[in-house]
Amino acid sequence: MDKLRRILRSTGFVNASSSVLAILVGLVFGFVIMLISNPAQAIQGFGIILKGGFSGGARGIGQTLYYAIPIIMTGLSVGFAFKTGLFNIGASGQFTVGAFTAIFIGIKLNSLPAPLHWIIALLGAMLAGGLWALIPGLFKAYLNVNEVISSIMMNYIGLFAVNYAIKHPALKTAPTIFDTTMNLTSNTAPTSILPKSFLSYLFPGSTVNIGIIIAILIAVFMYFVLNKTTFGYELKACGYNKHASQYAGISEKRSIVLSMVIAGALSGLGGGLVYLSGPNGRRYKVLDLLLADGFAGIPVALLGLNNPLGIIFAGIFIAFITIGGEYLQSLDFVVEIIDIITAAIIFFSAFALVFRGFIQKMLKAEELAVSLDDNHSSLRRQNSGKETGGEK
Amino acid sequence: MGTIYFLVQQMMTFSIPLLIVALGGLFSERSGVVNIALEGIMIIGGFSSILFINFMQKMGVFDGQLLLICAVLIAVISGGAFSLLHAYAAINMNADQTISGTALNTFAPAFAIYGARMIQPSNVQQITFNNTFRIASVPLLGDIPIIGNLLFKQAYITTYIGFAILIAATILLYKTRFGLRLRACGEHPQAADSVGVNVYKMRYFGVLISGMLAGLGGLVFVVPTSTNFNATVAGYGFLGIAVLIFGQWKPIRIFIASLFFGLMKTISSSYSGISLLLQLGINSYIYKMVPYIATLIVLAFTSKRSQAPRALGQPYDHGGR
Amino acid sequence: AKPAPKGYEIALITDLGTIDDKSFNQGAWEGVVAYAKANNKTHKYYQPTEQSNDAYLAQIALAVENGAKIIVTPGFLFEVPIYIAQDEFPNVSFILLDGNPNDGDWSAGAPTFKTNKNVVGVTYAEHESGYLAGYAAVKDGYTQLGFMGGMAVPAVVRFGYGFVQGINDAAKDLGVDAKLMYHYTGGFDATPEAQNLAASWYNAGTEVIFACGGAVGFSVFAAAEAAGKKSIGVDVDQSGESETIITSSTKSLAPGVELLISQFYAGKFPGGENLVLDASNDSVGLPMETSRFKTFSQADYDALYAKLKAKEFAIFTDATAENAAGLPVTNVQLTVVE
Amino acid sequence: MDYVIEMLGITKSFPGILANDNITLQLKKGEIHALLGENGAGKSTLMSVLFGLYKPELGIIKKSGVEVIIKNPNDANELGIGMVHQHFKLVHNFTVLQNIILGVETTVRGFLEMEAARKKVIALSEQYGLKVDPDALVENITVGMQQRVEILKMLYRDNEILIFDEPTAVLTPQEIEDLMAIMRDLTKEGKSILFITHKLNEIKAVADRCTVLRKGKCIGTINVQDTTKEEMSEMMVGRRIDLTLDKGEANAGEPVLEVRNLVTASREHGRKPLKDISFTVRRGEIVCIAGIDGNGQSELAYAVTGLMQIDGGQVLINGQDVSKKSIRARNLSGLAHIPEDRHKHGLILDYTLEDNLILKQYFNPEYQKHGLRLLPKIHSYAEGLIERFDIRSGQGAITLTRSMSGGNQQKAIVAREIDYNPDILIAVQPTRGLDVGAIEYIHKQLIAQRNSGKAILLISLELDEVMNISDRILVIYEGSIVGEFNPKDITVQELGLYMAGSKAREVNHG
Ligand SMILES: Nc1ncnc2c1ncn2[C@@H]1O[C@H](COP(=O)(O)OP(=O)(O)OP(=O)(O)O)[C@@H](O)[C@H]1O
Ligand SMILES: Nc1ncnc2c1ncn2[C@@H]1O[C@H](COP(=O)(O)OP(=O)(O)OP(=O)(O)O)[C@@H](O)[C@H]1O
Ligand SMILES: [Mg+2]
Ligand SMILES: [Mg+2]
Repeated sequence: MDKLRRILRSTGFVNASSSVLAILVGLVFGFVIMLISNPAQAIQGFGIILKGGFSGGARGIGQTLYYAIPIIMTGLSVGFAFKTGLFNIGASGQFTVGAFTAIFIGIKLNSLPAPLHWIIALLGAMLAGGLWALIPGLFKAYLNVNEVISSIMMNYIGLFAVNYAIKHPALKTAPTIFDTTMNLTSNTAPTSILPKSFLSYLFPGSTVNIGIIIAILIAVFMYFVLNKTTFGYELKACGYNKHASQYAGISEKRSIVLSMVIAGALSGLGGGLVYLSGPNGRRYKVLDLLLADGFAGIPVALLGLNNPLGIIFAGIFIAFITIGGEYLQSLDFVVEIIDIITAAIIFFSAFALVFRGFIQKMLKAEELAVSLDDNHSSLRRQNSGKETGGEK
Repeated sequence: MGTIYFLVQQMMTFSIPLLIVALGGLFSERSGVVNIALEGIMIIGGFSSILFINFMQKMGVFDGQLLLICAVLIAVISGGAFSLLHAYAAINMNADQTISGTALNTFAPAFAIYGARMIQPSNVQQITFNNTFRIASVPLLGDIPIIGNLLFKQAYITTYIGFAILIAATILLYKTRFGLRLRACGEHPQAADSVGVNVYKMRYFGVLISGMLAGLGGLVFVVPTSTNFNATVAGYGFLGIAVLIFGQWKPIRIFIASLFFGLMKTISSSYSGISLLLQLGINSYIYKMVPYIATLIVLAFTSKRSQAPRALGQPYDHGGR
Repeated sequence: AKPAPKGYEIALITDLGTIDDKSFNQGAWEGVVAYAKANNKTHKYYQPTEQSNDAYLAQIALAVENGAKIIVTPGFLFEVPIYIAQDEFPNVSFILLDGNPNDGDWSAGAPTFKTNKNVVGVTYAEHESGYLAGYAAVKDGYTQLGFMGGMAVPAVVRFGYGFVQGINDAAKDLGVDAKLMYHYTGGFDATPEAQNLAASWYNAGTEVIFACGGAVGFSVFAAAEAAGKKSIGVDVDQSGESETIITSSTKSLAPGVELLISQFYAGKFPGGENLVLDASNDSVGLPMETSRFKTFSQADYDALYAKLKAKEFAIFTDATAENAAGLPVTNVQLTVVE
Repeated sequence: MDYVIEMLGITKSFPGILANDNITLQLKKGEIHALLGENGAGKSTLMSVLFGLYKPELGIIKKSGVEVIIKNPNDANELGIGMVHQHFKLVHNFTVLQNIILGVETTVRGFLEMEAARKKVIALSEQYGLKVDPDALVENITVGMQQRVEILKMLYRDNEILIFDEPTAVLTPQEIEDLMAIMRDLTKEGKSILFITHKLNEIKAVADRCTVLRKGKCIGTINVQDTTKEEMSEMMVGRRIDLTLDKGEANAGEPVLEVRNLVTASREHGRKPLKDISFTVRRGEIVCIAGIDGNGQSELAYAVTGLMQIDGGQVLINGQDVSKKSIRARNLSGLAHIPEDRHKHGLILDYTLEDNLILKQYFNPEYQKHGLRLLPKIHSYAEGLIERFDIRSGQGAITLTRSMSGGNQQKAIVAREIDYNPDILIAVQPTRGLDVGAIEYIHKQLIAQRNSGKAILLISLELDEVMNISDRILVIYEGSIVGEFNPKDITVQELGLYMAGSKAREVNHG
């Protein structure tokens, strides 16, 4: 009983339940929109959304996990930077250069054997993403350039640089990267493709591969770094209060640069994971448009309260209802209803303070009374202390 | 000379929407509220005003400059109304301003597509319009040598609205009671409060004006460059934020920043029509990167001292100290 | 149990674009709608969540689950998914536009092609259509032209190469030299950048631009209107979109799709075939009734079309050269903007 | 009686503290009425109530005999009440003129009317000798001039009742003289002034009457003419609380902290320059820097601990020059620091209590191995400190620090820094906001440290504290050390005179 109470009182639980409350309110909001726009099918449609990835059976669940991979990674990237006091709006560019590097290695270094090939490709993606974020990091730490604007610039530079590189004559030698007939990058070598491993038995017919395992492991690792290492402790300290960190002897510049680089590496790895999914997965399209995956990371991070473990769930949840949206096409609904619901959920999660207060009230009605009492008695004690002090 | 006229005329298609949107952001941020929702608000403004133009043109009610001016009003009203969601979350609920801004950015394109599909009889997401708004040459003014060619040919009324907003914003911010109070709220809300300024109210106005201008920016962005609206403003809301920061939260510097950025964009996208640049034989992707790289370089030299409003992003708590 | 819907017999799945792109997808969808409305059939379109073979297959599966009997898939990106789906759903018929089913494995130099009885692969001779537009434009008196493609996908490239040759041939006939600016914008969206690019060409003297990339056209039309210059539309008759459009380089999307669907219901589905729709079966061309030519007449057009039909000469295709700059032209001063 | 303002039975509490307890204050028309009391006595709170910033739980306010309700500063303004806040409320990037008119702007056809305002400001500034440049940016002018701006703000609004909250704390002696003259002029105009200060001779110089607060209670109101400074200070401090510690004789050993000719310039707004400060703290002694708020104490602490750059001189720890060393290096060479601003420097409010308790030691091999934090060890270490220092909180070591009361936050910092076992502990107002018991405990800890051979530099505003636990007292005034005393040889009253700058004595270093 006491243990239960402790769990109920923990901030983690209160935060999570306020997110759940935001999700509920967001879903209700979505339902209302559905009722207004198409009352006849609203209930059935809402059912499909709630069923989400389950609608497609094992395959659907597999696809849910597959779609969760990039948004978990960019969500981690954005969330990690937030934790350390930085707004990484440059996940898109980092994701893109990561994707390119993975594809490049996946195609060009085709003499490498299987596990080594994709591992190197992923490491390359991380490195590229990290380097891409290094610039805003250095600019912020040493030149006081707002990281928001420099990351926005780096998004576009990354996009164009990658498209330039893909089409560059120097890379035309076989095996070529660019499939001119499709305006896509070529398929990467089979040795570079992430194995599906046991997941192909669990989720037959699905694209999901060990990328999801890697993403989850990385999230757990980030949780670990943030919460269990001195390094994470320093980074978070700078994010929460740079003056106090300075007071404690932590170098702020170093923290800024490192956090940006790590955030970039996470996005870059996301790009690598997605584009090494084999012939049935995505291929990079040479299009002058910022990749949405980077921006999709922002709501995922916020919904996950910037907590790496929360981001796993937020990513899977968003993927889950996105698949629900896909199935919603069986009815006369527009898939964008899913984005509307997501937006509503995020909007209501901004009311976390209110929700938290509400939940705390619900949970600790009796404890609150106790603590109030405590307050009063301490007030009394202090006053009486003063009086005795005065009379002596 | 012709090339210069052309570049200046074209520059407006980039600079004016960026200017208007960044000035919008200026009002919100000067009041102390971060507004990353500019992108979303632009989409809502573009959506509702283009839908309005589409309806009016289809029903043949009226057209031309009068229609554009009415559309401007629609864009302003819808953008302003939409931004109130952000204001409510940020000001009344003391919410994290990034979260509510992100929510609006997620909502807007989805709503624009959903709305277009639900409202339009054709069920399509694009909203088309006929561009009957271009002014080949402004009467009288267009005949002025040089200036006429630079500013009064192949122009849109929205360009002049953009300039008017720049002037109005500068005056409003620096020459009126409202501006003085608004700026005080973004720098030191406790000081403003102590002399009887209602910080909550001023911040509401700040966000509202930013919504109105960003909504207008959505319309101004679409009209000269396309003949339909497809639920996107191609990241120009985020670029507007970049211009705002680049301009260090000051109207004139924002104007310069938007001209700089617009010029860079114009050169990068129209170099193939300029024989001098075309002959250099540089790949178009390099040109595409130029505006962003140039901005980074300029920032590196100008950011030593940030002029961000001191209370930016901090929820104001009356009675706190 | 969910109330079994009647289902949707005719399905169309887009490759990430929407059905209202005013060109390719929309043309195909109009064919579906035209048949379905006339024959009172249920119909529906689906949009995949991402661009990948699995996502396309998922939509195919969803369409089948919803009762699709015939599925139209516009876009060469469906080549591999249809290759797989034709075996997976033997009782469903597929119309693949712009491609032929294959396994997408180019490692041996070329993929394995296979078209089952339940599939028709349709490709268009876009180069013929582009040729007509280029030829007609030069004959009509334009000597400074531009080609602005969207992404460099095969169909767009074919339109472009044909356009180049059409210009070249007409210029040769007239004994003039034509100028051509040639560029792919890298996207299918209307953007200020695209508008600006078109405007810069017009400003530098270009008289007419062939806008060959979905919504990119809207930017070109906007620039043409501003500059008082001309443009050429693509895929479908776009004359209604702008007064500046002198003609459109079309391929018969809607009629072709409608025809194939009606053949399917009539039990005459040409399954197993890979059709090439070209001038010989009147599937490409210029809509002369709505064209705004000054001198180029219906008679001129008919004469040219007859030659094309008779295949009197070969036209550049995407196989001719990897890059437009490599096209063998004689009377065109070709500037390829990379 | 002709009272312009009467505050009757005002009671105002904050969580855990009764800041004003049934206070009555009556202000006569045309008088200068001083408000005297120690730090935290409730003076600012009472004035904030009058100015509409706080709403009292009990009590009423009368203006010229009529009960009024003051809900916000606007109401106060309308009643002719103006206030110069202890912490100036000026917008840094506004001009002087803009700051003055903010809130009461006049407009012509919608535009700000600056010319008439400028004329009025210039006229006022001439009339009262308040020299300001109306077009200077506030961030570029001196603190003294900023205060003149605050005064002009009130005059501009034609306020009749003027509240000055510790106006002299930040002024130079000459500026103080000027201010006194201005205040007298103002009362001649019929304005009434409420004047908060810690400096008795200022009260003697200008005030007619004086109300004394102690720990939130009103002790009484006296006529300044009829009361000596000593009497007033006794009213303020009260009889000595029985906190006398039997600390025994200091047993000063070799020097640990040596500060030599330390100089800093005032770069930032509100920073006091330090002028050639030298002193030494030895093992086994507690040296106390006494002084009135804002005479350079904070800057001294920042300079010694490395939070602020110095412009000249040296800081030595154990004989090693650390003036160019990083903060981490200084800490490692044996320096601990209880910072003045606990929210800015002392704590990471979004960290748990245990994470804050480990803030200076998280990298020690004892609490991490290969970069992995040894959480159980950290936890038990924190629990130990919590137990020993009686740090109270909702969930013990895992409480979010933000949710803790200020006093317990302070205890956490003190525990952390004392347990750091430093050679030299810089304690800046270590007992701020603590209750009597806790103060006593911390004092005992400090003395225990000293007895075990540590050096302690205590910077405090509380005279009691200074007198009770220091072995030597250095008085700081205007960025210079103006006197050195043995607490046994000096009375509180006398010390106060040095602190207020009315006395100075040669200092013999260390
Ligand atoms: N939120 C708070 N909770 C508890 N105590 C507080 C809080 N804010 C201020 N204090 C304490 O209130 C007392 C007086 O408050 P005030 O703001 O007048 O301080 P101050 O005069 O600025 O202090 P100083 O002048 O010494 O810097 C100080 O002892 C301060 O530590
Ligand atoms: N906003 C607040 N929240 C919590 N406690 C407060 C607040 N303001 C003041 N206090 C408390 O009320 C008490 C009185 O503070 P006040 O600021 O009135 O003191 P003061 O007499 O002005 O002190 P000083 O001489 O330092 O200016 C202090 O103990 C402080 O902790
Ligand atoms: Mg004080
Ligand atoms: Mg005070």
